[in-house]
Amino acid sequence: MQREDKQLELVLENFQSKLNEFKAQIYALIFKLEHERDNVNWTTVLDTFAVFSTQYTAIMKYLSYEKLPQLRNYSVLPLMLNPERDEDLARITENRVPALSHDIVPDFLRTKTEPEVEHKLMQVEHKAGGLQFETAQKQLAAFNKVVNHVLDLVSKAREEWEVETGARVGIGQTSSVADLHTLVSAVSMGKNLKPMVPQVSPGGMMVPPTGRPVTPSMGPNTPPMGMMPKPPPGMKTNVKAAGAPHPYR
Amino acid sequence: MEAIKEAPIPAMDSLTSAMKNNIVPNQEYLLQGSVLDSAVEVLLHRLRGLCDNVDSGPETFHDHEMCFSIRSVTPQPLTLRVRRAIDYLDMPYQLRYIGQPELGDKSRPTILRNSIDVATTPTIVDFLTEMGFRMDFEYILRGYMFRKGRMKITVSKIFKMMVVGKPAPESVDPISQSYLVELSVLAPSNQDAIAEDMRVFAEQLKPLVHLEKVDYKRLTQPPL
Amino acid sequence: MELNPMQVALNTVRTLRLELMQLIIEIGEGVKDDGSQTESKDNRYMYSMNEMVGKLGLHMRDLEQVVGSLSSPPGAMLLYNTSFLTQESTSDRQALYTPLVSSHKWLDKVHKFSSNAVQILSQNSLKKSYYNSSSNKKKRQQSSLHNISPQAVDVLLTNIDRMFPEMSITITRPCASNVVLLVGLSRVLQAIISFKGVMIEWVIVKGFNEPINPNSLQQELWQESRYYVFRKITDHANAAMLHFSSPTLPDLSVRSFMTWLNSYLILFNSVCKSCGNRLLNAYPPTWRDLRSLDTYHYECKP
Amino acid sequence: MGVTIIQQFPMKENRTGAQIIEFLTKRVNALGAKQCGTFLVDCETYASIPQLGAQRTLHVFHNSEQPASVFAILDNGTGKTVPVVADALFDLLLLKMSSVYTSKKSKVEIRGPRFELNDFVIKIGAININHNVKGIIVEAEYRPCVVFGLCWDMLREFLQGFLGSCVSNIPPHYFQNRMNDIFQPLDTIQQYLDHITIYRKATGILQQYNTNTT
Repeated sequence: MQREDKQLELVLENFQSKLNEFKAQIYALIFKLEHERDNVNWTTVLDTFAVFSTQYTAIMKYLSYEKLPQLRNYSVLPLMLNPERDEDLARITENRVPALSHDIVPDFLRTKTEPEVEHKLMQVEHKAGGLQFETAQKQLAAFNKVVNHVLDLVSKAREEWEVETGARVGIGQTSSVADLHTLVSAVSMGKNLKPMVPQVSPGGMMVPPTGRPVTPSMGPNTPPMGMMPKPPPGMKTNVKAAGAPHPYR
Repeated sequence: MEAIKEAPIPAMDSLTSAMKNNIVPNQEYLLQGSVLDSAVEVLLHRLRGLCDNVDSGPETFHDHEMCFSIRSVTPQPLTLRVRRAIDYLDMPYQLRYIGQPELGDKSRPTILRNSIDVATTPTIVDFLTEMGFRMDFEYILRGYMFRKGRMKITVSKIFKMMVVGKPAPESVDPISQSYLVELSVLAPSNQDAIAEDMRVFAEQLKPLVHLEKVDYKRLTQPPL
Repeated sequence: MELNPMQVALNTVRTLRLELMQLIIEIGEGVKDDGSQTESKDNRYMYSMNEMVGKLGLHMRDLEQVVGSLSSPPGAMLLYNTSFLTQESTSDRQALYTPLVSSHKWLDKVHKFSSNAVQILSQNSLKKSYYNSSSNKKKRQQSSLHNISPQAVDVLLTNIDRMFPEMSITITRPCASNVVLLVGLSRVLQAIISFKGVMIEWVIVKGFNEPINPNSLQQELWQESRYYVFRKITDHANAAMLHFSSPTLPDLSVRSFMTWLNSYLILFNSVCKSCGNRLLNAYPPTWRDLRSLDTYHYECKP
Repeated sequence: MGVTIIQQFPMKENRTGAQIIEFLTKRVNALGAKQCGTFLVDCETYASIPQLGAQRTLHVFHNSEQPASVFAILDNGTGKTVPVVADALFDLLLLKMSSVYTSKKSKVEIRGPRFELNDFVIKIGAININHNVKGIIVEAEYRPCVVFGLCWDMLREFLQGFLGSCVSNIPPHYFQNRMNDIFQPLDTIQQYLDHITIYRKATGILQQYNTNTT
């Protein structure tokens, strides 16, 4: 008995984590729809739905795994309905269900589909069952034909397009990694940007800007924030030097 | 007696509640790349096709950026950037804090860094100087800006200033033969979904421009 | 009857055309066979042809004579606003030009009559005071208020602009040739004045710090100021505009209105002539005496 | 944004701040003004750490009249002050500077009712320094006018109308060089700073006096 309980707990935990993952994905979609309504295109939405569908199948598969205890054998019973707001419940459900009232219980604890939906489903199933084998075969063949045709068209277009892009590869190099690094280090750390102010080093000679840092501010070769291994010996004086007149002033 | 408006909330309190609700845009998702001068026209053309502001044409900008830093007891200086438009003198100045770029692992498509953007009056330069900040370096950016949804794409040329504090066109010098291409989104925390969109967009610019996560730490090491 | 030479010329052309047409018809029909006369058909045909050609020649000479006496037309007519009628695209309005011209004619006539009447009446006035009927000066008045060349309006307004150093005037023509004026009065107020010809039609006054989009002044005309004091001044300005309005001396009326508006330069730092205070019911003295330009609160005005 | 001047109203010995505000509210209501909400101006002061050399003071203000702005005024210790107006996110930036500029933990708040009378806005606020009421401040704004020099006389007459003789005939010191400038929201804040400094000095002396005697 104890073992079974433990197993059940484990299963539920797994199940919950899967559901949470699923929920996060749905959240992301809703967020996108709310914030970028104008720029969402149907392909991405379709992709997301495809992901949803696989998730859903995965969950269903997990549930139908033989060794799992049959969840359907357990039932959830509402012991008490309460129209008052229940803070705990609201917190658990992230403010979606403020109270376990008569209003929502039939919807949330439903184990069967709504009669209306059920009826519709029956109708469809009935229709499918009543179909003649030969007619079905025929329709299938026709549909296959159409799909194959479309597939042909698409693959042809793709071939053409690939030839075109293949031709364009020959343009040659359009970007350079070295340049990128120059630019990024200039913008982020000011490399090569610090002006060549003649500075007298202790030796009394002019120091090019690529040399050791002499300005009290960050030198070009000083590792940037976060990488400073330990303060260089000149650190202490640097702090004081902040009060000294600066070349910019 | 008419209805009295709610009493004003202290600014700090409203800011904290805004932070809690994750509506303060304090993070920047960033991808960077570069394009050679010879290919920039092709890139601009492609961006015009991809981005939202097609009818008005690309928006040009001409900015002057100054990087200020201050040292405190900690070894790490605090760095702030001030940016102003040279072509529009009545625009507010932009004061910006940029935090450590986080590369993250392979699964994260973009660099993520803290960023606080504040519009201010032009007195900010004097203000920072008097506060004890000092200017580390400055440069000029000139280029084009595009928009695609929440994404911002800038294609800019970086110029070095030959004369301190004087961004005159005759006294600037391009620092490389390439344009810097940046794709960025400023967003509140925990909106990682946008990063995926950025990756897809960057994919569309290949092979013209490779937008990537530039590792800042590697850049500081001298070339071997 | 002395007909307009143009009319005569047109008539001659018409007869000439008619005859030529007849000749051509005749030629087209060829030799007719009426069978009654013994004379050769060909002869008769030839005869009638001759006659017709002769007549043609005669009329041709007439035409040349009449055309010779015509003076060359006096250049392109200035149509001003009416020229925009050609741009009307709805078909039922394209015929508007003719009624418009005749209504303008009538208007001009009414104007002429009324100004004559003013002259006559003013001479026989019952006023005991001395009246200066400087009729000579009035000769140069414009014949109409509604159809004045934009250049003339521009000249008038730029002259006014020069009169008041504290006033800056921007002329815009958002709708055809009628002027909408944006007036800035130092750092006190802004006014939008809409003109028809040289007549002021509407005035709105706003604060110096209220945003006005100079590219859509005609919309701004309907937007009230957000400040009470300028709404009040807007009312006063429209009253003053009506007071100064004078159909016989339109440019004087504009000039006096602008002088009056210029007196608001001291809106915020003036004392009411009557009560000696600056504020009354939280308003500064918003009313100006129309002649002396003395400052009063609206409630204190004499 | 119109011209605003700020006026202190003397505290009476036997009256609390709330009572004075009520008393002034009655007077303002008698003029015909209507109450439109309340207002809040707050000021936080930061000081530079000693390592930076000369002590600099940074005052950061918020005004409920300009809710999206932060006003910062820096005093570099040698008499030069530099003001900056920025977006609300400036507060977040200040947190980043906390290693260099530390809060002096003396929060000043001025809050009270806000009235409108035609184009005038009147605010009557109690000035709280560390949650102690130190005085009463009256702010009067005349919104249609943007140049102090043009409407000072009128504002003075207006203030004297309900505050009485405590309003001086001489324009506030702050405006002496700014008579003909266009009025900015920052000018209001600068005046608040002047008044706060006066109160702080007064309390500082008082505290000193108290500590000396005890």
